[in-house]
Amino acid sequence: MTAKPKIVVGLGTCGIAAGGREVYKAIEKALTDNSIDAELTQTGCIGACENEVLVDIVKPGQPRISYGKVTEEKIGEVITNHLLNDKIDREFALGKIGEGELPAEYDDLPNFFVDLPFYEKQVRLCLRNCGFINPEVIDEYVERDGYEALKKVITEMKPEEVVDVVKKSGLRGRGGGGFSTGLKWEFTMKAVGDKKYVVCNADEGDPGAFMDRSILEGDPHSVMEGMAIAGYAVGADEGYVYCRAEYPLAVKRLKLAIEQAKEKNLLGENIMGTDFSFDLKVKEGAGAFVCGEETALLMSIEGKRGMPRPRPPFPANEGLFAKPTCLNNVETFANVPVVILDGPDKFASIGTEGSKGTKVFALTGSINRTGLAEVPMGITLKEVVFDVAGGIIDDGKFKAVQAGGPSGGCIPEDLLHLPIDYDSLTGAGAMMGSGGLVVMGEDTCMVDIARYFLTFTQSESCGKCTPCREGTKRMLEILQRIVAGEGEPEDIEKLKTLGEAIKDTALCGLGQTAPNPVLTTLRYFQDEYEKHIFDKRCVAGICVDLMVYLIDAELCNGCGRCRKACPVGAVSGEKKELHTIDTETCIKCGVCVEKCKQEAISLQS
Amino acid sequence: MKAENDFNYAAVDNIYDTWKAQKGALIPMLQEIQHEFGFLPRTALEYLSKKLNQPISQIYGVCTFYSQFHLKPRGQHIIRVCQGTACHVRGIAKIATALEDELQVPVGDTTEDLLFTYESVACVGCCGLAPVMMIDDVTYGRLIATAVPDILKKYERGEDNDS
Amino acid sequence: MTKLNVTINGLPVEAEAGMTILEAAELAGIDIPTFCHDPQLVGAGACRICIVEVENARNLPASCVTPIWDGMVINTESDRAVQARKANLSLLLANHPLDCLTCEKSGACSLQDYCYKYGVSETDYVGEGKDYAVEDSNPFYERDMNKCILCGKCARVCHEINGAGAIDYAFRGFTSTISPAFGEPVENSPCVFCGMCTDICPVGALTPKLSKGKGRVWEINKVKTICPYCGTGCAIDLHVKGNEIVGASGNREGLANKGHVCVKGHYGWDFVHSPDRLTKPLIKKDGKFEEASWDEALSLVADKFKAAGAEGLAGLSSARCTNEDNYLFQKLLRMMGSNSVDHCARL
Amino acid sequence: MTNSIDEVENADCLLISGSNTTEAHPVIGYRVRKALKNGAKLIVIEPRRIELADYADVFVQIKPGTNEAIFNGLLHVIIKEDLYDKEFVAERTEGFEEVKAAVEKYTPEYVAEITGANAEDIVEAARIYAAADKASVLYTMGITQHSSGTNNVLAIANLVMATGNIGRESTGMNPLRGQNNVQGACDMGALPVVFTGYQPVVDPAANEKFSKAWGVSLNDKPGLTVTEIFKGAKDGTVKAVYIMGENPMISDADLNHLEESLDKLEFLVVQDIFLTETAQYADVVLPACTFAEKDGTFVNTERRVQKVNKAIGPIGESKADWEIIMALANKLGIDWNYGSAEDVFKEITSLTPSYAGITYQRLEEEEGIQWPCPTEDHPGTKFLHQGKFSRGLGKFHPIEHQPPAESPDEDYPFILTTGRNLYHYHTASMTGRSKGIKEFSFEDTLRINPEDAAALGVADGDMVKVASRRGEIQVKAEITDTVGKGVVFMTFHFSDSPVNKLTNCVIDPIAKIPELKVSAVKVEKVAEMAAK
Repeated sequence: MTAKPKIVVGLGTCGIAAGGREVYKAIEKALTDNSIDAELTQTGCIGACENEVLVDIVKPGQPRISYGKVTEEKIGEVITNHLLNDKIDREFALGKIGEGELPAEYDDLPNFFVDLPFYEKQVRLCLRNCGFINPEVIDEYVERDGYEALKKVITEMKPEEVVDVVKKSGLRGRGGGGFSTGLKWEFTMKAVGDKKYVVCNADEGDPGAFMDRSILEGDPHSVMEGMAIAGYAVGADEGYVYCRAEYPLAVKRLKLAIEQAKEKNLLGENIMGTDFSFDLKVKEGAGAFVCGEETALLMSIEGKRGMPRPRPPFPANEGLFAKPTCLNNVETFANVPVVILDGPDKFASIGTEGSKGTKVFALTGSINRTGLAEVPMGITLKEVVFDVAGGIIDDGKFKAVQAGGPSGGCIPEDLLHLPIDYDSLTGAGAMMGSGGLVVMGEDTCMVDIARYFLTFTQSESCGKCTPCREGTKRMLEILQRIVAGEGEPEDIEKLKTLGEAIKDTALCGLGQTAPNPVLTTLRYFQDEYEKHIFDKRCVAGICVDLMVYLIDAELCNGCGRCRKACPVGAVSGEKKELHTIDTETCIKCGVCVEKCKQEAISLQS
Repeated sequence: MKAENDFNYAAVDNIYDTWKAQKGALIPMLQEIQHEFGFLPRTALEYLSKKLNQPISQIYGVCTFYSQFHLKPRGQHIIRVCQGTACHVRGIAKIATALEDELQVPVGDTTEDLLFTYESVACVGCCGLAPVMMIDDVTYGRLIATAVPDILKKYERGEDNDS
Repeated sequence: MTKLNVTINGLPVEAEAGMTILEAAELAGIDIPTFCHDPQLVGAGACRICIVEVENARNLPASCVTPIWDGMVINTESDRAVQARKANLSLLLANHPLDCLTCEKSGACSLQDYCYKYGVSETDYVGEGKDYAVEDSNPFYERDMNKCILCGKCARVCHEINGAGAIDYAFRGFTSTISPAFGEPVENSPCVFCGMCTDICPVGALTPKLSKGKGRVWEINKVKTICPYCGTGCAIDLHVKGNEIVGASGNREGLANKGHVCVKGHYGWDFVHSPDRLTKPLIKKDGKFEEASWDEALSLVADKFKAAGAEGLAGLSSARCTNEDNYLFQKLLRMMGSNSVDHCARL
Repeated sequence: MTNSIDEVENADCLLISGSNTTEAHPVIGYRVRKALKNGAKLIVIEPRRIELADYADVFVQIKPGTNEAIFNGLLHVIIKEDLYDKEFVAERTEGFEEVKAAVEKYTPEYVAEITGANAEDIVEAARIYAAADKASVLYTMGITQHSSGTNNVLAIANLVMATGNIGRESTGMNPLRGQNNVQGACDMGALPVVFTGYQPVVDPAANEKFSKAWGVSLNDKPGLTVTEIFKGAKDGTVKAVYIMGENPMISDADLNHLEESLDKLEFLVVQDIFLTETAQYADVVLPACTFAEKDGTFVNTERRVQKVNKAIGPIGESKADWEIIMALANKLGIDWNYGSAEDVFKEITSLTPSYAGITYQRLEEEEGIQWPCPTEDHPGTKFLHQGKFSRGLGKFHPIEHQPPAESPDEDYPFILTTGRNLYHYHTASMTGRSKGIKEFSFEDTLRINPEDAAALGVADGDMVKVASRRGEIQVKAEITDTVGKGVVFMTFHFSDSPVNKLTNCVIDPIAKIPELKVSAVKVEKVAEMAAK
């Protein structure tokens, strides 16, 4: 059979949002219209979000060419040029991947993973298949050594040996606290129970984190294989993936993947003819961030309110339905086949003393290159922010990076030299968390950011324990007062006292870390709080209540548009003469600014 | 009593039967009930409580815990009335009264025909157009109370797509 | 039982493996405040008032749900623990009506007691508070959810002990409350009014109506006795002020019931003070009862009994009366020559 | 009870029959639900779909008055399927073969025909019960208040012994006593045939012991039972009756018949806390103290003797019952001199071997003691029949099903069965005077199946007339599928709808219990105006 050219469209949630489905249809049309015989398929997210929609074209014997930012209108032309005329459209081409011959004129095309600055420092273990395989076709996973690790484990290794390998690799949980995965497995293995479970935490709820979604959408089998290996190691025959309901595509692909794996006897009864059986179910969340906390997650699978329960007993001893349960997150499980196939030593050679392997980060905020990046542990924050993410947009000045989502903290410029590992981030008051990195420039108000994250955690508090239920509410009320210009001198002290008390006494991880965004901004940016409270000023120009609208006397031509537009009658002035805004009456809605053709009105702190 | 008899118990039976073998499957059952009815009808929950032998208080606790679940039907169109300062100053109260007169439901409720859910919102950010309300994604600004019935009629006639 | 050695507030304590810090402290006679803990209920670790400082622990664990380990060094009243405890008290106080002057629970309220102990006289954190209507539509107890501190014991006792499961947590986060389904009043729920929730409530959120305004805690003397209703034999405490019963509650020492009660034992004591009580002997004269002296009444009875003779005399003793009453009853009849003694055991 | 209340929650199978546990014994009901949470299997055999039926693994809904048949049926299946405990039967019992022969004909199909239950349910229930390691039967008046009450109990005993489900922790046969001190009243010899501790009056040794202790020569012939007493009153052989703390005018069967008896009596003295329906008939009424005003002891259903403590002084001139009896004794020329309830108790323990080791001090310290407690160093007895029955070998009794005295017919087409509700107690003389309870539960209803109601044209809340061959009453109808077709239910708490005007006073020949649980009645709707 002569190989056909292959066209791969990135259809993760991000690709779809960027118009991937339309692009896909346009390609179908172009192929039909031009009678081109090519295989059209889809893949998950490769991580380069800013370049969506991504389309890769593989012509037999040639390297894979990746096109970015393609549009519905232009893609037809790109395809026909490439496939019929061997012409690569340089406007869209990002780079080449893999071996093969190209016409000499394209020798200068960058090598995607090597030359593109976004990928240069990345090491792709978890994301090894994302963006390459069609997640809806199991064979594509199998072709890339899929289920080889499981095969090795169940045919050649004893459960204890599997646990030892994972322990030796130094793999730590990628979801939050960073507990040793091998130890967790060992505890579950040793726990006594007539029934055991493996549970995958796919309740990725942090605003700004989407790596788990990308893995589930782009490479569901890697997670399932990791879970089955865990099942064999700990003695479980049943597993659950708890996926948030807001990830419908991930749920769909997981369910499909489970079905396909069962058909191939890679899951289910007597896997690959061995004595090992492992069944997998998907449970959809119902909209509660706290269910990302492991005990709350278990409660939710049990059909209860997702209210965390005290630990100990830890899930390894008493987890789902009070049975020993091995619970890890998506990224952790996705690492497992790599650890098994490459061996623990190779895995452990990546990273630092205490943090092995890689970590996937979701890069967002005021940076040039947003997206998913998998970097080796130990790389510095500075490298991630400036080398991988390309620094602040519009050559702006870096102010802070928020690491670890609502549970994490803001890290200032003078700590950018910190290596990315569990302990350094925790030491700085932030945490690895799920791996969200929000980069902020000078125009970000740190008080406002703290308020933003606390608004989130406060609204997601389950209400069980006093400090989280009552405390986050009071902290939020104080922050709301401060950004509204009603802050009082003792507020800073109150925030610190409350923050420490919540951190010290809350029942679960969500509560204990909820004050982090406030405590870290207080630690590194207390002066901004003080300016809000004492000077009633927001230097970043974000907190509207602390600003006034002023009309520039030089620019105002007295046209009266602002006066007419003002909904509260705060603007006065005779026609053709300078207008003024009564700041007492003004509600700062900003309509006047929109209306002013002279650009004479602006917000001043 | 009649309404009770008309209730589609069979739908709940089916959902229950699909999931009963799986331990702790309350949440998927609720998800499917909501999918079936568009919300979680009290009758369905009480019926399910009996089938599961699980206290209704517990089921209610679960329903009110997860933001995905709605205990009241949601309208086909969501009306949001702006409560911002500008709208307040410009007389949103009259608009609200006009809406309540037309819809015959208080804020937070849904009309009996399930066409509208009537909510209020802190500020939609169109102060220059105050007073403002939104229906689904469409913003109606510089509203006068007398215009309200006509706007709603458009939706009642199903002519909202062209707005 | 494996013995573990721990140190609590500098004191060496030998405790059993599997015990919580709270239990070990109890052994040592060290009091740790709690709201949500109850030895009969599954541990919740919700109120976080029982937090203590443990050497080398990252945060302050809740003593009620944290098991001890050998060599554990615990300080229940360290500065850090006390500060955190005060912060949590202050937070609860910020969302709790301060109507202690008229509150039924005053004097027996744990929130009041701990605020007193830790000198928390007012809250540092003013803000939005609860705003629920007080529910008093049932005749047995009042529910004022504004006073609720969400320890959850009422819901747990309802599910775990009673089994009715009439109430549970509803909503989430700051808007959480304890409620019957659909926010209905309790009489429209499976509530069977055992009132164990009112016994277990640490604050004034759940208060028995019959006792309302009848006496302050410190004026009340609790007398342990046995419930006069069915054959379970529940130990109950009668709450006595002067010569009046003003309330009742389950007594946990009772081995038959361990403090559990039902609606009759809990709220059925006030017949004692019914105006219908017989207070004087009555003799029927011309078909109408007239009050008489004991001497007169008993003389008449004695005469009639003698006249009836052993064969003509019979007695119905009582399954409600004490052993002592029953014993003397049958003894009297038998001494009069009649074995015709029975009671309604069969009914 | 052969076992303790505490043991209920550790049983792995509970068979509940003739007991609406969650309403009549709520606190024991909590333990049942705890047992279910702990994973116990539940079999409910009841004419009504009681609350616990919803939690049952098998709910066998039977016609009232068919209990022996169902238990024979269970035993039939157990023997047929070879599920019985051969070792236990061989070592600890006698008479098995006769019972085996007797239950031969009680096939599931035959039993289904008699009881109206499903044959499959009978088989399922039998298997569950037989498979359990620790099975406990809980029952109350639904088993005993029948003309065949004794046989019902024996049929259960056959089942229990055949499966070896007795004499161990959480394993046994547990009648739940209905009144606070019904156990104590029996223990104290408030029965026509026994002195305290079940020492027969006809036993010469016992008679001599008590004669000596009390200083008189005692009658050694059995006395009359309550039903016989009223019969005697009616025919004039009983002349004076002393009633202490009982209200038979509400609780007894066939009240019209009873009224006649009381009217005929020469002299009636009633000693009570209220002027009860019965006290209305008295010649002399003596005011007694309530439980709150006196010291003494109660014995609960698990044979636990517990201390009752005086909380308040007597109301008015009322006196503790024992004080009244003592005063009367002294009027009769018997010189009694008890200084306290404790003095009386000391005399009781000195004459009652099963109480011999009990003292007030121990009761206070040990939270009650379960008899038998023969010596002061004996801890009391948690469960009975360990290793050995009181008579030695457990005796099987072949039992034949005997239909109730009254069966529904054309004139009286419904079976009326009675019971309690959660809120009231017995004749409601106490609960009916409790503010909260009275406000919450103030009237009775006739529970009737929707199909029956429809046939009668009765709507929920309609006033109906319920009549038996003995009398008639009016009550509101409550339409519910918790009762089967052809069965109606009422409680006996309410004096304005005194259901015992309808019940049948035919008694069980051995236990002399009236058949309160089965009477034939007719139901008709009362015309609107007449209802008011």
